Amino acid sequence: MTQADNFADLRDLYQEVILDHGRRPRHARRLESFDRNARGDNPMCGDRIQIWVKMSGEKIGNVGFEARGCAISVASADLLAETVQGRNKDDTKALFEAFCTLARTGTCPSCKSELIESMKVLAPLSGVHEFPSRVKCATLAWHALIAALDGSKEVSSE
Amino acid sequence: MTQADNFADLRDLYQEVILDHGRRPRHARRLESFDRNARGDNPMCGDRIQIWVKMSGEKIGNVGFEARGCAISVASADLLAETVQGRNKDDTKALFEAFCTLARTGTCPSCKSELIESMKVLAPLSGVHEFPSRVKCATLAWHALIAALDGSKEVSSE
Amino acid sequence: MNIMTNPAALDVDRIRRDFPILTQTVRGKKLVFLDTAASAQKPRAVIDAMAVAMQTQYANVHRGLHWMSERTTEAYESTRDAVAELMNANDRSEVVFVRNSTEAINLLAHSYGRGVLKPGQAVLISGMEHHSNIVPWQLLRDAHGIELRVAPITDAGELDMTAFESLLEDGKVGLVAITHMSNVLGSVTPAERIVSIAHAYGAKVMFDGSQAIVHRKVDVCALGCDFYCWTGHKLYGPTGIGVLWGKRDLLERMPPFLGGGDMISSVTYEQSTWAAVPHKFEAGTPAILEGIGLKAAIGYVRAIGYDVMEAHEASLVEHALSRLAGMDGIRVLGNAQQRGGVISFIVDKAHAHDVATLLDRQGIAVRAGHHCAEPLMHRFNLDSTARASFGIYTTHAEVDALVDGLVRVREFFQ
Amino acid sequence: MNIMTNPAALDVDRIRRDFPILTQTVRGKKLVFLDTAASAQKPRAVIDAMAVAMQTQYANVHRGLHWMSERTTEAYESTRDAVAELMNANDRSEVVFVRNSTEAINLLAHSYGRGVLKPGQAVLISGMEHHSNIVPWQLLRDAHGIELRVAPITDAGELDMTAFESLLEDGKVGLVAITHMSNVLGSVTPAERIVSIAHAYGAKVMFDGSQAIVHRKVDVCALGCDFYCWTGHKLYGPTGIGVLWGKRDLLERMPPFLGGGDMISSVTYEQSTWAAVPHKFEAGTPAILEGIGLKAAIGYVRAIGYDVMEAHEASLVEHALSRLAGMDGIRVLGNAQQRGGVISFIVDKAHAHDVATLLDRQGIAVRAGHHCAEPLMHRFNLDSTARASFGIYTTHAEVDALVDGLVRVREFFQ
Ligand SMILES: Cc1ncc(COP(=O)(O)O)c(C=O)c1O
Ligand SMILES: Cc1ncc(COP(=O)(O)O)c(C=O)c1O
Repeated sequence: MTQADNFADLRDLYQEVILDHGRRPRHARRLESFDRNARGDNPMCGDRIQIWVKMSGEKIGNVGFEARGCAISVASADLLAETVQGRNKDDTKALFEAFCTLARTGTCPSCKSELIESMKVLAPLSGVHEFPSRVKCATLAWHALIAALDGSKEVSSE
Repeated sequence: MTQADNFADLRDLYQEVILDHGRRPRHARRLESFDRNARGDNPMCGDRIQIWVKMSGEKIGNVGFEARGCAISVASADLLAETVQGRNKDDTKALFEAFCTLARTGTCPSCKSELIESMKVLAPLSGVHEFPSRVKCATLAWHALIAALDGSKEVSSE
Repeated sequence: MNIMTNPAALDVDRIRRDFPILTQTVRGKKLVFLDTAASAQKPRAVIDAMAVAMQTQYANVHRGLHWMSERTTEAYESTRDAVAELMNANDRSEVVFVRNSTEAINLLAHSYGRGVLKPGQAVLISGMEHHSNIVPWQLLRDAHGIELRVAPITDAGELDMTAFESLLEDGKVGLVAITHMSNVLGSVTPAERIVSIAHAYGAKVMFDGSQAIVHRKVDVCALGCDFYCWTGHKLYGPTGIGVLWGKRDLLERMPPFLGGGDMISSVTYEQSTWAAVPHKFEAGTPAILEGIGLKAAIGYVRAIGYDVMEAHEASLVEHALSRLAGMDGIRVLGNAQQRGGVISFIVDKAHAHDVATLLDRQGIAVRAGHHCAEPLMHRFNLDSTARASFGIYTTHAEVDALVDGLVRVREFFQ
Repeated sequence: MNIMTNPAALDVDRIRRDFPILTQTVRGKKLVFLDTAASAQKPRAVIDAMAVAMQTQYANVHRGLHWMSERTTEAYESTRDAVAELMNANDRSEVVFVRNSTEAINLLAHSYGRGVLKPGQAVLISGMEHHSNIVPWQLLRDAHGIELRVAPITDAGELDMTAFESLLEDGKVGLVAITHMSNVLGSVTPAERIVSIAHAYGAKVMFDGSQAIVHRKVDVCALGCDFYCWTGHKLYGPTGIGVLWGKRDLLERMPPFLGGGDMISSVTYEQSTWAAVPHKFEAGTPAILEGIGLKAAIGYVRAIGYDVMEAHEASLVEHALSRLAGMDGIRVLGNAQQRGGVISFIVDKAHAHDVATLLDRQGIAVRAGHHCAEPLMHRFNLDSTARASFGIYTTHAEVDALVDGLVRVREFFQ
């Protein structure tokens, strides 16, 4: 293999945006002040995420996280933070559902129109659907976020 | 099938002498007075035998038994009673070993000459070697007898 | 796929072609295999599924991030869906894989028995249980102070429902553990009534369905029971795999049984936490190939259909009972109203073992002994019986062969 | 049969032809299967043995008086002889069949732990155990007041023998339960020394040989240990069967674990009595087909010979370690003097899961995660590693493919 190797075969899962967010997450920090928080564990592989949420009224103001895990899980947490700002709980759950469908199947044909923009941001993660064992990496942060919004402290994705 | 059926195919195991001793055992009785006794169980099939031994000096004087079991086990107990009279413990054990070989393999090539006569009496049981699960039926009484001579009260043939 | 349209007319010849072993000869005679209740023969679908997995698609499951492991995990886990569907379970997570019925009942006796039941409570079994549904409860009784009660059965080999109910009346019974079909008498127990009476007195119900699921459609929702177990090798599947189904909330309340890999959430020396059900109960590398084989067996059985199988067996049983009834010196044990394809009998002047051996000499395989049900034998003052049991591949001609064989046995022993 | 005369020169190409799965492609690439420590692939001998049994010679064992049952019993029970011979056990009755190593250790924890050890005594494990050799002892500790001690390991991934001995000094340790070879580090523990020290302090020793027996000749008499367990699917055999070997007098002192058919001598409601060892520990219909498959696996392995296998693996490990040592940003975990064909490593800037997935994309199957050894991960301040493991069918070219694959992973994650 050489520098000229363009990694086309590896890019179906690890698109540039994932590598970038995985390497340099924008939101990987514990929030000083927050209203909700939760922890997510994936016992099968040892991934762990902590998530903090600052609300602004009924809506999500800001999200920060600390993750111990693979590029997929870190990038997914980071993209989550970028797409949930300004959403209320129901909106967030709708996006969560849509994202889970995307991660499991590669597409989300029945996505509500108001989610389309966010789903475009999340789309680079759609490649995980070919790697069933990595779907949980992509959804762990989301499970933790929903747990935080629901007032649970812990969630285990199995 | 008809009365003319000569049962040749069934006689390899159930020779006439076995059917006869199985049906009308000569020694199937509890001894009034005895020196040794023991019980043998075959838990796999539920066979059970009790055996009583009256010694005459160092030698076996008389043997009686009560058996709950199949024709093979009853016939074997009865033939045992016929062949061990007058033997001391060591002789009986030698006969026991020879009989076990016969039951397992169908022959006993290295039988000591002083056993030959008794082995002829026991020979009708040699057919069990073709039916491995029935070998224990044939040897149960013998195990019980040896246990009785050794002073154990119970033996389980498995 | 439904092979038949007329449920009464299973195409047995066609079925038999799916079971390669049935063309074997035994002691020079055509094999007449009437020991299916002990373990069923395997159709080609099962044999192939296991062989193909080993040839093309195998790795350890659950933890692999690589293709072989992911595909094998999918194949193995899809058996859980197939089982849930077969039993009409609400949720695939209610399906726990075990080695066999025996392990299922031991799991329950350990985890529910020691973890949920309290000393002073009782477990109620019946007078026609397999040792597998007696001994685990004795061990529980002796270790944990749980009383063991036994509901008697009638001379017809049916559960005595009045006695059954009265044993529940003091409210101490926490669990009824009872067979859904006797492996000796063939009697099918009145499962819905058992459940409604037990529940009325606050007891949970586990059915030992080892025999029942081979002969009857089992719908755990319709039965309303709390646990149900069975064993793969009797349902035309491989050895080494069985099922404990349990209601999810009950499984969640139960502590784990075996500890190890796959059943944990996290492990430190101080403390470990458990995975969610069903994995909490599945420690170590599971019976992967056997799971794959079991799925094929379930698919095979469902393609034939329980209605067809039941009708076929009913007609075999009717035929056998009427022919045996016409024979001198043969007595069939029990005559329950509801019964499956298992018939125990004794022969005058011939011990059951001799009967079995003489039949075997003619190529006919029946079982003889206490059938792992000694207390039931004692109930009928017996030590052993001979037992013929039928499967989907059993023919009327084989029943006739049994009867002919028994005529010879009778003659032989005069 | 001994395939080779020169132990260093296993004919891998010839071996590979015995494993049909190795010709598969994965994601369009040739399969490079480096996950054998999780579960090994199956040679045709095993696949055929199981299929042929199902096609020609199958029935339930131990209780049948008919031909099929007798022949199947012989086939199944002859596996016990094969295992006894493989391990150089004194007596076939010392071989107990279980589902896997996990069940073997749980059996021991229940039966020896609750039945023989007394509250206040301790069990000593090491810092490099699989969860299967941790959690059962935790459950014992919590239920029965047995202390759990952990002997630390060194940075090289070897057992700290000084610390080990000092943990035995107060004489409270009744049982040392320790791996014979780490599934993460590949380290082989000094079994004879462990036994002689433990015995000097009055402790019995069980080895978890799940990995060791795949790579080394195991001779329980020479080791002098008291119990030894392993799992069939890692030794090229089927899933669903494993072995607990124990010294006969110890097994005889242990109460039964699971209750049910086959493990009893007699059953009444008041009291049951137990069969002799090993049957006392084998309740219910055993893994018959798996036993038959395991015998084929043992035959296969013995025909190649442990000396040949060990030499082959040593040369693979040497090659892999030297190539990995030459790579920037790759760190191998542990460097024990004595090691088998298992290598764990971490890659700079790339999480182990990403490494595994990127390798998988190139057809290379490695494992990534905590390998059911979380406490060991913590010992090295890690959450996960990638792990490549070798079998008799692994080639040097596959090791090179791994290294090339890792070069790409490194580049990909810069
Ligand atoms: C060292 C060790 N112990 C125990 C086990 C458990 O084996 P099994 O899952 O077959 O019970 C394994 C394999 O997973 C292992 O590598
Ligand atoms: C009614 C009943 N229960 C339990 C069992 C035990 O099944 P297994 O031996 O597969 O555990 C059997 C079969 O032997 C059975 O017929």
